[in-house]
Amino acid sequence: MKQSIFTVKSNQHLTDTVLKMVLAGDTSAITASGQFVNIKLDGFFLRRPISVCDYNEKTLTILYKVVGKGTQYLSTLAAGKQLDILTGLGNGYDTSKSGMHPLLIGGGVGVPPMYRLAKNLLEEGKKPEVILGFNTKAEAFYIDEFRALGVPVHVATADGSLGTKGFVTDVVKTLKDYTYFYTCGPEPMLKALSDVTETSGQLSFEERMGCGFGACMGCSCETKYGNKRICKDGPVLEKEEIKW
Amino acid sequence: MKQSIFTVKSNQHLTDTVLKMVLAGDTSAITASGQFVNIKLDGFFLRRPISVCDYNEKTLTILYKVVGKGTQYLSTLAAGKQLDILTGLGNGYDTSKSGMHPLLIGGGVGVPPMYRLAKNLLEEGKKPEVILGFNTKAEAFYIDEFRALGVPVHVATADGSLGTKGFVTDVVKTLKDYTYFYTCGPEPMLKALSDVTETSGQLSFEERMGCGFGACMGCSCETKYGNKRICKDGPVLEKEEIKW
Amino acid sequence: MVNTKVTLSGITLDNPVIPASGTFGYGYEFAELYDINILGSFSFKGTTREPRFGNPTPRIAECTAGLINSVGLQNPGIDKVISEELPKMRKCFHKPVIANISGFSVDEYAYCCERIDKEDQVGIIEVNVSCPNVHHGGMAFGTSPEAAAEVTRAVKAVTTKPVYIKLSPNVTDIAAVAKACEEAGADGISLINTMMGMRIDLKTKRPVIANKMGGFSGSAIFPVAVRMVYQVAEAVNIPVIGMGGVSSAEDVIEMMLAGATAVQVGAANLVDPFACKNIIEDLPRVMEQYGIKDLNEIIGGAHK
Amino acid sequence: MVNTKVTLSGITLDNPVIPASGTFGYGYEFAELYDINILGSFSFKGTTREPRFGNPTPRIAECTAGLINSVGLQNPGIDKVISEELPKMRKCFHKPVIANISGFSVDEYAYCCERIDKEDQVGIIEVNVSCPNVHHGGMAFGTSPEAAAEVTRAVKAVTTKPVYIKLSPNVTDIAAVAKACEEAGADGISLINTMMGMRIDLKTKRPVIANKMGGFSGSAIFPVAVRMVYQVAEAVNIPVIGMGGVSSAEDVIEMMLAGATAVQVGAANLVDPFACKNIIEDLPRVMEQYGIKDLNEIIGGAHK
Ligand SMILES: Cc1cc2nc3c(=O)[nH]c(=O)nc-3n(C[C@H](O)[C@H](O)[C@H](O)COP(=O)(O)OP(=O)(O)OC[C@H]3O[C@@H](n4cnc5c(N)ncnc54)[C@H](O)[C@@H]3O)c2cc1C
Ligand SMILES: Cc1cc2nc3c(=O)[nH]c(=O)nc-3n(C[C@H](O)[C@H](O)[C@H](O)COP(=O)(O)OP(=O)(O)OC[C@H]3O[C@@H](n4cnc5c(N)ncnc54)[C@H](O)[C@@H]3O)c2cc1C
Ligand SMILES: Cc1cc2nc3c(=O)[nH]c(=O)nc-3n(C[C@H](O)[C@H](O)[C@H](O)COP(=O)(O)O)c2cc1C
Ligand SMILES: Cc1cc2nc3c(=O)[nH]c(=O)nc-3n(C[C@H](O)[C@H](O)[C@H](O)COP(=O)(O)O)c2cc1C
Ligand code: FES
Ligand code: FES
Repeated sequence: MKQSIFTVKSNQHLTDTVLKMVLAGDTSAITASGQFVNIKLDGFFLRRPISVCDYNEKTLTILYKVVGKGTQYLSTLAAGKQLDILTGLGNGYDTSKSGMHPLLIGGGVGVPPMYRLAKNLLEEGKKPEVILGFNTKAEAFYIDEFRALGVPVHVATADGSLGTKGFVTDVVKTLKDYTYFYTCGPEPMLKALSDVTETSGQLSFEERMGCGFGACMGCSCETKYGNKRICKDGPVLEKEEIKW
Repeated sequence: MKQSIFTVKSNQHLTDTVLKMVLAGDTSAITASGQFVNIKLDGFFLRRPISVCDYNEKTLTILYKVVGKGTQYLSTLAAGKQLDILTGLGNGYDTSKSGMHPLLIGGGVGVPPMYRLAKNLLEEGKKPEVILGFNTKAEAFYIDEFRALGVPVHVATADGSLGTKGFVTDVVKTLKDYTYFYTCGPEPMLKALSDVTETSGQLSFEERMGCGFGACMGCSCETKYGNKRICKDGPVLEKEEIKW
Repeated sequence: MVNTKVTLSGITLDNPVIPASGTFGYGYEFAELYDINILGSFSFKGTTREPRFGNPTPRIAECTAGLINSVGLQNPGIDKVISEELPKMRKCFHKPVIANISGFSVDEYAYCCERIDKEDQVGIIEVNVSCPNVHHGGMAFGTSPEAAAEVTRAVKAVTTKPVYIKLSPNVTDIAAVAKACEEAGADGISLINTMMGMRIDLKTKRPVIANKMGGFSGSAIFPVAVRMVYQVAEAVNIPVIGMGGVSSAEDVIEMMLAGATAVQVGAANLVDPFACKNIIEDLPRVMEQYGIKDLNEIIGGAHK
Repeated sequence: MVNTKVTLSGITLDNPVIPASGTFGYGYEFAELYDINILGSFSFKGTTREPRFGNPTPRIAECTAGLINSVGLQNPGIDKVISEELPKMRKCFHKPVIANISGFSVDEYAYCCERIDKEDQVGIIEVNVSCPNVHHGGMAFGTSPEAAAEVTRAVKAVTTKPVYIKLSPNVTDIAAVAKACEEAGADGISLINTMMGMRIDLKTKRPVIANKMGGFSGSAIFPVAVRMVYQVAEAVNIPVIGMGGVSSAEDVIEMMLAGATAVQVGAANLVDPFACKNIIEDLPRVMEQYGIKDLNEIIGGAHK
């Protein structure tokens, strides 16, 4: 974990409610895809946890949805604004377990961490396949960016306005030869995936957080291997350890 | 009273701790010298009351001393910053009672309201004489601005580093033919002036304020003519009504 | 169109937004800024039998997200309130007002309430039991269920108008105090009054407030107020007026979900004289945002 | 050079800054960021007889200038704390720690305190009496002077180390509870624990916290904490550890002027992991700014 000041480089709408923000700063504490950062916002007591979508030595990319006052405020920030951010939080995805052909399944604001994960797996010479789920075509984002990585991308929308009509699980059921799965998204989706998948996998969870770095026990969950803090021992849990 | 948004035009140090801020905005609610404005500052619950030093149709000038966190923050603001300000607060000085040759006595951060008052009296064809008191030469400000009005200006400093060594009362004692006096400054100075002056006069008081516009009774004082709110029935009181 | 009308003991308010006693004077300063008849009602400055200057100054201390006040019930006394202020208030506010009454003995409460009861303009009598009981060691009436009930009974015996007891939050068991008031005949409960707080000036190393301590209020206390409104709404069957840190239409809705039928706005008026106006204007939009057609449907909604 | 050393029951701290229980875990996360031996001491997470998962999630709700938590004393239980955590803590923190002990019965408090009393590393035992008394209707021990005194006596009977009773602010008369603890043999008083608070989610119209209510803390509660520290310091002759909303060196000094010998920092650690470090580094400069040469000179300074 590192606390440092980042500078907003750009902050643009991808959809009506989802924005992409690129920040410049010290990313050295980020060690894995699936980790998150915790952002201090003027006038708000708690920080806001947001997944790392991508990063390099000097910049960090996040994608976030406006759901309340904090993300609303975030959406108003212009280039040049400085933000106090804790980076390198959480365990992140373990790519060593992926096998050659892992499935990456992102639902809604669970899509962002899949992006860096896909890049990492490609770098390791693996052949990830991506499934992105949204409610409607209008709410879909980052599909082209995933395609640009050269990976197969399936899209499911609940209303059928784009790709398969239905849920990501409907797509998963049509796929056969995957070796592992990684996912992030709303809890009902995670549960459904855990049921429908035929391999092991890693699932990323959300919880209301006090600190985001393991100090307060605000975000605990019970697993088969004992209590875990979503912020520190997660957000990524293994399918096998989860108590639904 | 009016609530409106002002834009900082300039914000410059006059001394180590006293700054002059010029703001652009709607000054139409300001009707008299000696009135004050109440400034909302980001991150602070209460507004900060500051005297009107000068104004025209479009701009407001204030002089303020950095004494705590709020004024410290104010001192960091750059041109372009917008501030929510309540204007036209308090009764202000009544120039109709001045006679031809009133004394204007300002001590420390009580100096600012004397400036507009002097201008008003001059416009009315009167011949005000000004006494400004400071602790030291290094803390003195706005002397040249008063001189530029063409009025006689006396300066007293506690350590004698500028003008008369001593207090404004020492200067007052040497003056004879004044017809009235107006003053603003620390309470011990007001009390001393009330004792030493030979005419009637008006004195401007400070008090910790909740609202600044008469709603909360946070700033009350007892006078010979009943309870008064410093913010609404003051800050200017007549010498005769004050209970010391 | 959404419905913002709510009813307190038979009195229908256009909306639940009511400036809290002591933060709106008699309304005059606000009436200069906007037509205060848009308000649901308003609770005027706490009135006592005798005129009071209140406590020595400084009476105000700033806090993070709030302030401490120790005004100490400055008011011209019940006679002048009736003879001078009520007629003046009538000119700028044409709806029933809430008369906030304080006292330092049971007799004083009863005396003032009996006097104010005869005034047409007064819709509700709000009895502030946060005052010290000078005959019994100075503990506030509101800190004991028995003392609060005693005041309630005395007031109910001499009044015909709805009586709302305004509770102090500085207690271990707010629900017990509320229940005692209900049993003693209260028509409703107002809460919370200010929390006892203190600030010390680092320069002088003395308390900022001349009286050392004072009443802390403002957005900082909102979570405590919501909790107490929730607890009291669960404990009693009479209407609750919720307050403490309310400064937005969202806060009004949260208070109502906790169980309030109407909501008062205090400290927010001091820093933004248009606070109540803004809240009233925002309310329909915020109701729509959260799918609320009628405010009456959400009263106590979080208890389900 | 200024003196920041203070002494609690014979234990001299390099400075009065102590992370508050539950907001610093066992120190490990912070030790990765800076050398936590700069701290005066630290109070580790509340420990109970049995391991506890605590309350269901969500356990956290944001508030203006604070948060509500309903962690519910998640901890591995006294056995594991002694066998696993204390040895690990010793590696990153070389000064005496404060053991924060909780219980749901008098026996449980006594059992845990007796166990922890044997540990060298522990300088002070801090007994959190804000927990519900499961044998007596679930009211917190700390809400009654008698119950708090009973816990104090039981703990004092089985310990040799200084015992500080940590009080709940959710009471009518905090000084009475503190006095009862002093008379029962407490060596010091810690206060305040969190204030009971609640938030409601406008979208779901349900309480944000799974357990409905929780403990409210952070800068918002500072004025209440200062007031209670002042009242308790006036009522007792044993040292007071002050806390509640402290987030700057200025706040530390204000707490000490109110009567605290040392000061704990809670919620501030969660939003700024360097909060305690920054406070400790700022302290000498702020002391000089206010003309303070030795912190011991200002303890209770506002009472004069
Ligand atoms: C590990 C992790 C990674 C996340 N990554 C992303 C991401 O990449 N993109 C994205 O859009 N969102 C992400 N979220 C969700 C994001 O944190 C919330 O949408 C955001 O905190 C809402 O803040 P707000 O002020 O707008 O909402 P409000 O509802 O006003 O917030 C009130 C409080 O609740 C908390 N809160 C509200 N919703 C959530 C939530 N879903 N999870 C955790 N806390 C919440 C807030 O942090 C705040 O403390 C992530 C959450 C977690 C835990
Ligand atoms: C009618 C009036 C006119 C004033 N005019 C001027 C002026 O022209 N120039 C100038 O430099 N100062 C003036 N002051 C004083 C100025 O209001 C304070 O210096 C300022 O509020 C300090 O704020 P702070 O946050 O820096 O100090 P803090 O001490 O951090 O403030 C804490 C709280 O105390 C209040 N406070 C502190 N000192 C005073 C004070 N002396 N009077 C009233 N409230 C105070 C603050 O407003 C705030 O609410 C005036 C005060 C009044 C009442
Ligand atoms: C300056 C001031 C004066 C007050 N005077 C009274 C009063 O006279 N009678 C009363 O019942 N409550 C009084 N109160 C309490 C408020 O009516 C309200 O209960 C409390 O401030 C909590 O609401 P808030 O957080 O919105 O301010 C006063 C509050 C303030 C800030
Ligand atoms: C997340 C969290 C967990 C806490 N856990 C404990 C605990 O286990 N034992 C205890 O005595 N106090 C606990 N507290 C209370 C704090 O130690 C402290 O008394 C309180 O938060 C007030 O200080 P603050 O405003 O600085 O947070 C906890 C507080 C928080 C925020
Ligand atoms: S949020 Fe504090 S431990 Fe996870
Ligand atoms: S400050 Fe509110 S009446 Fe003067």
